[in-house]
Amino acid sequence: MRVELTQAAFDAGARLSAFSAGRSEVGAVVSFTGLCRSAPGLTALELEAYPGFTETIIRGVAETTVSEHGLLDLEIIHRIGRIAPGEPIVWVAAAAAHRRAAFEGCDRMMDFLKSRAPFWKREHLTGGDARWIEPTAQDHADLARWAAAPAESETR
Amino acid sequence: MRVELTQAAFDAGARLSAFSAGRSEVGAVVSFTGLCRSAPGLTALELEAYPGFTETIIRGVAETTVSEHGLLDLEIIHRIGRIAPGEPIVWVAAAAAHRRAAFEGCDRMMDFLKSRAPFWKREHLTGGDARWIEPTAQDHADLARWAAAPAESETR
Amino acid sequence: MARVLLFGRLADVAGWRERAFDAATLASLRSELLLSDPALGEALAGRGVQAAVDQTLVRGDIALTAASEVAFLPPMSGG
Amino acid sequence: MARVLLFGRLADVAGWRERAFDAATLASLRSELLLSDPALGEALAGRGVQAAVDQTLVRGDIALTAASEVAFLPPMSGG
Repeated sequence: MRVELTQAAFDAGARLSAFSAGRSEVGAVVSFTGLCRSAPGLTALELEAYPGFTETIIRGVAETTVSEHGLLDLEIIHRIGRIAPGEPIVWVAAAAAHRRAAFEGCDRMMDFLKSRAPFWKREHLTGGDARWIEPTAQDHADLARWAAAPAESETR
Repeated sequence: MRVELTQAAFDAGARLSAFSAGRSEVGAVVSFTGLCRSAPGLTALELEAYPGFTETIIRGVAETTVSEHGLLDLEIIHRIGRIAPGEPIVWVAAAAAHRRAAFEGCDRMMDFLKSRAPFWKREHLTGGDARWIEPTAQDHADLARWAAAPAESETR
Repeated sequence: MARVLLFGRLADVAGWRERAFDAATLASLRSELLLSDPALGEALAGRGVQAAVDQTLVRGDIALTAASEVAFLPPMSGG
Repeated sequence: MARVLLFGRLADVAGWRERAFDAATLASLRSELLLSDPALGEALAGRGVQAAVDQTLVRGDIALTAASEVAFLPPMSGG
């Protein structure tokens, strides 16, 4: 299991190649790549983390996800700092013997990362304006699907 | 949308890099990589397709999946011929504006590919024995989750 | 002379994958296959085996022409 | 002298991200921040704002030492 925050742009495909290589025990790898979408007036996203704290919280949820979904491995790469439209923001890969566990583990990890992970997100707009973004109602509804999950209480 | 059957081994990561590149309209890319699992006595899997027919059936289900889940793109690469343990058998990537559609589209496509796609699968065992494999009850249960899907009738 | 294709275990049962047969309908083709190779005829009538004519799945009978491609497909295993 | 860290919009409100304060408890630190900067004090009491002491989320009051790291966290937006 691996949790990495990075200031630098990364190539999701290169991560997938490395993650999948030499896994003859694994039947299924599901990866999620979250890209910065372009929007009118958006010049960049900026993500702030609380160094140490952010990784610890993510690692705790990742450990729960690995054990509850029976994953063989789980990897999370998350950008921080300024991110241009079209660049990957987050990449999660889940490996399991069978595909259902890999899909569910990756999906659940993303629901957490998108809605409750300790990041603060700001949109930079043309003209120099910037505004902070808070999680959407959809993000909370997605997360509620894993109702019994310790993920909820850990970040409350 | 792209459906490809290939005799040659492929690198799932390289496909993901190509699929994700330059997509500033897309927020979410979910990819599934199905690897050949090693098992005691297994030397290789062999997949047979009906050239033309197999691609047409897969393309039909892919088109339904794109339109019903509102995907921005969908790509399917499937090995045929002999596949060694640890090698990718199938790779599916779904791109969408938001992650729920990307997860569901990829998941549904895989349920179809694993249970009802027109392939015939054989395990080659040490000593030269070989045996044909039929879909599992779990595969059928997974597919039944998308009950209203034309995918079912198309392959009946 | 319809072209007949066998897939998966059906080709193992028959010992061939592709062969030409003279048959005016799918039903008469099935009869001919059963007569010439009872084991194959029985396998073709087995649970889940489907027939495709010119790459379209067919239930029941259908006329064949000299250019027809007839495929017998065991239950599809998925990938 | 606890080290105080502000994240997200809280740092914008305050105009700083990290500063040392002299406070024996989290509650007294909050009072001091409210007195010195009412807009920040109000933001810290806002909905969903959490406090962490030495990287552990804290509800209610807690004693601080000179080595304490106190972070104020607006609602986490996710990535």
